[in-house]
Amino acid sequence: VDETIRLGLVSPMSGPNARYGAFSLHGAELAVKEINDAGGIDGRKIEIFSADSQGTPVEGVSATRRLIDQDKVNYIIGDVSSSVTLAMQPVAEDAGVLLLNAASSNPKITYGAGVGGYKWTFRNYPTDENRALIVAKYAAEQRGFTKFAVLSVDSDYGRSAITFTKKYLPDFKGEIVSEDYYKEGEVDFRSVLAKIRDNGAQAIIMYGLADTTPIIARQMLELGLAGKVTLIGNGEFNTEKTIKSAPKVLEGAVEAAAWLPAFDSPESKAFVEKFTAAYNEAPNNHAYVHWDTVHLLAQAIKEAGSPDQAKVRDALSKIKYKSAVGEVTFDDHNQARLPMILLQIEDGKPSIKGAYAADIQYPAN
Amino acid sequence: MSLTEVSQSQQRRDLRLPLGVLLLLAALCAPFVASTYVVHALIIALIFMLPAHGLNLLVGYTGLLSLAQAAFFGIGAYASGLLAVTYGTPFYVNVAAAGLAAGAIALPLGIPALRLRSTSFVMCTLGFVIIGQAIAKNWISLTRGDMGLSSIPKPHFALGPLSFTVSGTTAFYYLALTVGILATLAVWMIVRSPAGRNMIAIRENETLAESVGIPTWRYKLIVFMLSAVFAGVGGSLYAHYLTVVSPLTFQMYYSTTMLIIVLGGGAGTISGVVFGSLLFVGLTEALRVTPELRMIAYGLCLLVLVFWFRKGFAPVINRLWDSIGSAK
Amino acid sequence: MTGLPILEISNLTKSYGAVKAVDDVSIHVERGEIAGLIGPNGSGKSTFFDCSTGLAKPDSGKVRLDGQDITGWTLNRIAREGRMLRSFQKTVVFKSLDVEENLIIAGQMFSFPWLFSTFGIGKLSRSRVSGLRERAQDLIRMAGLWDVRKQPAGNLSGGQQKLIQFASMLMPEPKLILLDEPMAGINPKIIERVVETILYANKSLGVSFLIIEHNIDVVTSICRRVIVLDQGRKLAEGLPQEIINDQRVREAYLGG
Amino acid sequence: MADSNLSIKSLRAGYGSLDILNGVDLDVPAGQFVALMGPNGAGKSTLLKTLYGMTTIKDGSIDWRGKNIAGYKSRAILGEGISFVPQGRCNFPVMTVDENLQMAAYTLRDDKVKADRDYVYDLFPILKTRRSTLAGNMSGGEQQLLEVAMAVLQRPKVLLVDEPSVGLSPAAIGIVFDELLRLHAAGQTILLVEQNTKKAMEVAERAVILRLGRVTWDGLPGEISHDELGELFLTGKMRGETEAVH
Amino acid sequence: MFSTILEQIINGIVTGSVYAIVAVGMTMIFGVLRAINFAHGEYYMLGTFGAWFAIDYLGLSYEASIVVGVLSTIVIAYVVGKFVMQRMVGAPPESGVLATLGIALVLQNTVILVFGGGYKFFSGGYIEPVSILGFSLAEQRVIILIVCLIVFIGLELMVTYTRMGKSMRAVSQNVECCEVVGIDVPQVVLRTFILGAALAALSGVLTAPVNVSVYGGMGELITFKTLPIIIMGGLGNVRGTFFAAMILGIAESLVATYVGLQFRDTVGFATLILMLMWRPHGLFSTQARF
Ligand SMILES: Nc1ncnc2c1ncn2[C@@H]1O[C@H](COP(=O)(O)OP(=O)(O)OP(=O)(O)O)[C@@H](O)[C@H]1O
Ligand SMILES: Nc1ncnc2c1ncn2[C@@H]1O[C@H](COP(=O)(O)OP(=O)(O)OP(=O)(O)O)[C@@H](O)[C@H]1O
Ligand SMILES: CC(C)C[C@H](N)C(=O)O
Ligand SMILES: [Mg+2]
Ligand SMILES: [Mg+2]
Repeated sequence: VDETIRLGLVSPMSGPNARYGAFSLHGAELAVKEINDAGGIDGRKIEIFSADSQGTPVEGVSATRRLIDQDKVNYIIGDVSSSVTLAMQPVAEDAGVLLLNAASSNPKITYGAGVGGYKWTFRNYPTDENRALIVAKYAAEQRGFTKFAVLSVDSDYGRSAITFTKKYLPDFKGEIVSEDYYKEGEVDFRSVLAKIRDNGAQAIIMYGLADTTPIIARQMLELGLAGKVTLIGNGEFNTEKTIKSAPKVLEGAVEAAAWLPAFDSPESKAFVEKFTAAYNEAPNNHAYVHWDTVHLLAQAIKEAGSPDQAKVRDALSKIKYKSAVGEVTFDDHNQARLPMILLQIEDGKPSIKGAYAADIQYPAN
Repeated sequence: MSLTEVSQSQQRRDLRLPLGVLLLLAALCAPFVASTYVVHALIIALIFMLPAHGLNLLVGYTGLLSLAQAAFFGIGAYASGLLAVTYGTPFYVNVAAAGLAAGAIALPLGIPALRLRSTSFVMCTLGFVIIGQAIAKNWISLTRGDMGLSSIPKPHFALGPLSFTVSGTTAFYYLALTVGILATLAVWMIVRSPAGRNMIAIRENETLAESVGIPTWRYKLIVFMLSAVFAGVGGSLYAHYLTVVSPLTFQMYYSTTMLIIVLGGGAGTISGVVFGSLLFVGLTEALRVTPELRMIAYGLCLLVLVFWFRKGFAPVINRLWDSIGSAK
Repeated sequence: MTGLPILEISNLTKSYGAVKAVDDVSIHVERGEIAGLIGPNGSGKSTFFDCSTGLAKPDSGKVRLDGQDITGWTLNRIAREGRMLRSFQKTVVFKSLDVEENLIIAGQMFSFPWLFSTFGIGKLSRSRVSGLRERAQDLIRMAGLWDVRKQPAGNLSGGQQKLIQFASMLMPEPKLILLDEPMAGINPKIIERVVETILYANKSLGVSFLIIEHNIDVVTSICRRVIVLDQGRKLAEGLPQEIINDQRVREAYLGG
Repeated sequence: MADSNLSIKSLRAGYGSLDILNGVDLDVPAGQFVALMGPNGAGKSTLLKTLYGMTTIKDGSIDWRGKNIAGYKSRAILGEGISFVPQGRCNFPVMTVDENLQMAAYTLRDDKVKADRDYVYDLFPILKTRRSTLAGNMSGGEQQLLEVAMAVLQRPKVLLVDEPSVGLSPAAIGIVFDELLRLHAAGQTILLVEQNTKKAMEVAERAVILRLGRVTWDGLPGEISHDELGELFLTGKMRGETEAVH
Repeated sequence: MFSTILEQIINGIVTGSVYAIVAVGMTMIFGVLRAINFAHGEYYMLGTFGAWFAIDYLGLSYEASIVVGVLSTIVIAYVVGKFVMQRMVGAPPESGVLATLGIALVLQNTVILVFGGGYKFFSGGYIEPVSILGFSLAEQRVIILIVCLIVFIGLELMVTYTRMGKSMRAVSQNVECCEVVGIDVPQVVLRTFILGAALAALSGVLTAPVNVSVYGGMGELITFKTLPIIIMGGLGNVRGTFFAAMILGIAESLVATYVGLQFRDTVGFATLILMLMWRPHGLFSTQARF
């Protein structure tokens, strides 16, 4: 009998989001290696099967099917992009394969999971709602901002984060003065930044892509926004590379992330070290969440006492998993109760201001 | 002379008919022999075959190179997605509505676009896809923007007391196969008729076609709409199969895939489109090695196609088919 | 025959920028007539055709076909509803289709006049198509293209393509055919056949012709009446013999 | 002068795998004016195109001044002093007449070019009046004149002309043929393909009749009457009809 | 208000200049081949990668990296031109679409395969802001503007007066006739292609300092930006391309400011469609008779 545990990973290995795919795979592979080196789960080794979603739903579904039908995987982790995950859900459901999401933040995914419908979907990642709330709260209460300009990526992630920002901002007397979304790969932000310069916004709410942040920061510098307008939101503000691109602009930036390399816990530090040793580059958030999710799955299998999917599912819903950022449990929508980490750039270094979890208000069906 | 011709063709038909039946049987048996994954790939191939058929009428027969197919595909997908999600209309209503919506929208788009020639027309059609995506993203009250439409129900048929839901992969395969065969037959009937010949005339030389009395403008418009109908139906099936629709359905990548199916299969041939959709969807699946190598291989395939199979694979298939027919 | 001319064009004018290609020209073709249109190069003959058949839009002027005002009609409508066909000076054929298909296409809009009837399959439409095919084959024999009839028309020699164009005009039974230099590049023996065919179509089928031609022998032998254009204006009109003896025509056109 | 001549031996050529010329033998002494005639589809244009390197040559040789130029690229052949006026439209439609004439002398870079152009304008005054019209907007006949003029400007040693009279008015045909005669008088070798046999026989020194890709008659124009010529076209009939038997 | 608009127009002109330099190569290649080069943006990407490589791996200065970027692109363009583009002469437009899409896939993914899919950080260039007419602008943008003007004046002169320019126009109109008058068509195609690719690369290298990030997929985007431009400019028309690029740059800038950044990418095609309704043959084209 085949004793290995077959784990599928769906991620964007090609296309504009390929970078996320690479980090995800590396993170997951590192975890698998750690587990296998430690003797596996009750003696069973994990084997990982990677499939490319190209960041598009149809390819994501194809990839999922192939993992299920050809590679006969028992578990799937994926995808990064919410649109793809949403499309994968029914496929996993039909096949009765456990789908663990590690990086998509669109709330809809767990609105429709657990008691919401899809019994086989779990998410080990905080939602946009949570993120939007704590950023808005911090910006208003700690920094005293009231006028905000939106400049986010034009995707379900960027757009839904703003949707929730709008939901909570009135609670903090905040006001949005302009709203713009950029396409992946956009490089020219001068027009919008000039508008923001003139409309009196104190902060730019940016739920964006890591690679765009330096461009925007540079152009803010060019337009003389450094020190006048602050970046808040999410978009790898905290990495050395980003800060180096325009230190003056990023000073004071506020970010909420599921994880960041500077997070101060022994597990986290150890992960950063191992990852850097293995791949010669510092991990990012996506590497971490995939690494973490594999470990979470391993613990669930261990607690279930067998790789049987139904048992593992039950184990997951009852699990108390100690992650690098705190204890993880799942609610009845199979959504992990996870903290978001809030940080601010001070003196060119990220400084952590706290970790906040928030209960999700599920829409009444 | 005419006598020998007749007997020859009869001899041929005798051999090709059983083979055709065999192929059909193979298609019918596929879910029982092939893995679910292969069946899934076949479903995607069958779905993409619909817009490709439409595109073939446009590119292969009428000579209008268009990249708009993804736009109509997207319109079809959204039309049936919205109907299904908001009004819960039955599947066949959605499919019909998707086709009609795509066809109807093609009319106002086609009227200005078809006044353009060659490259301008191509770019204009590409514009439809890009603008379509922008609308899908930004008209949030209708389309829910990037969040997309999810939980589109599986096709459900209800005829009086009988009701049936197409839920599994196998069932959906038969549904797609049926639609695919019907569409292929429809295209076959169109291109064999005098209308098909008129379309070819327009492709060959529009002014000359005009001068022998072919209302080229009306033909082009109708074929444009027809191709949109095919794409719309394809989009509808796609939505019901994947159960989600997002603005990414409006993608230049889909338009080029459809174009590659048609040109690579053999523009102006039906067998080419059928074969092309199997090959080029199959190929992308088969090439799933490492993503970059796969794309490089795909690109090289395109170059091979251009240099060695300028007419696509259809001539090769037809020669094969003929040799089967004339073999004793 | 009624006295009404089959084609009557009055005061047609067309200019391109500063060039007055056609300048206030009035011409008519009588029912059952073969008329010739000659003139030096650039005198506006082809432009005149273009404007009469809807390919170009005249600046002013009226075109009446069989008593009906067809000014502003499109090329295809004039062909289909007006039953007036034209050939082009620059040879055009459906390049990748064979000779037979070329001719069938030329004929079929008349057998299948309505857009949707053209989707018809079934017996009636099949018999119509085979009727067309027979007719096409007769014309192919006439033009001496029998052996190349299955070749793509684009691969034929210049003269052969010209012949396809000519044969296409006779596929349907139009009322009137405008030919733009049908004999150019055709070998003298075949010219005889083309002439015979024109005369036959004219006599037995009652088709009227207006022919632009530089082969003056042909013009004088088949045309009942010849019209001469020069620099966009009508220079002369009359019997062929009168025309070739006209001093102005000799100077402008025949050279000497 | 006798050393420089064009000599074609058992030439087999065509398009792709299709042979149109089935063994053409033709010797053209320097300075001769040859009229090439034959039914439509006989292969006349194919022969000229082959001489100009635009078809696939299967067999045989084309000797030009002791060199076998079979298989040369068109440009190399032009460099050898052979020019070609193809059948059908061959100009640059969106360039003016003047620019077209400039392009014609593309390979020549001396100061005679300008003088030649003035000469051509004098020869065909209609081109002069149209010098800044786009070539593609001119009438068929005007374009034909332009193309002949373009060939004249190339100052070739051998001129291959394919049906220059097509679309020309009788007066213009007169001018074109007079120009060919003048070039001939100046020592140029001319290979003229014509369907206007009457005119061609008047000007040429020698008549060659091609049928089914072979030379079937070769002699002095005076040796054959028009009726005989027509008969020759027909007895051979057209390419199609002889083969239609089987 | 007025000064904001003026500032946006200046922004638009800078963006337009970047587009213009890329688009003009594309339009010239279209001129000689009658094929839309869907791979054109890839040469922009290659140039940028070449320069980035020169700076990050070879430790060269930005100026030297411009040379490296452009030269390495020329080498690649030579190979592509020799083996693919020359064979496209006289091919139907569909072949052009397929072949150039194929090349785009090959080039883009080879680069990703070699350098990875992630974004690279371009560190060279003159990014200090200067103040012009009271508006703050990176020096690099001023350089782009000046280079754009030089390129266009040069090309305009070349196309109208030089043999190369005339033969390019000739090839675009009638290939057979080029043979007849002795123009070396394959050579003209190759040279035009290399020139176009080199210009794209130059644009890429000049823009890299302000766009900061360098990644394999960047070419595709620029291809899509330039497609509407070359149509609006009247395919094959150098001067038209310049004006079309400026119009688009300014329109994008204004839309991004007053309508929303998310509509920016739609501007090109929307403007194109509107313009085509009004002038089906482009803004600056000449049309010959049937
Ligand atoms: N491009 C081509 N491809 C294939 N076959 C061709 C091509 N061009 C011509 N042919 C064939 O070659 C034969 C001879 O053509 P060619 O043009 O040489 O005739 P021609 O003698 O010049 O006739 P014409 O007097 O009508 O111009 C034609 O019958 C045609 O079938
Ligand atoms: N689109 C156009 N733009 C500019 N001038 C044009 C255009 N079309 C035609 N012309 C001019 O109009 C005049 C008449 O041309 P047309 O073709 O009618 O002459 P034609 O009598 O048919 O001559 P040919 O006997 O040479 O065919 C010519 O001088 C031509 O240059
Ligand atoms: C690329 C990431 C920023 C994606 C984001 N987490 C999402 O849900 O789509
Ligand atoms: Mg004319
Ligand atoms: Mg010929």
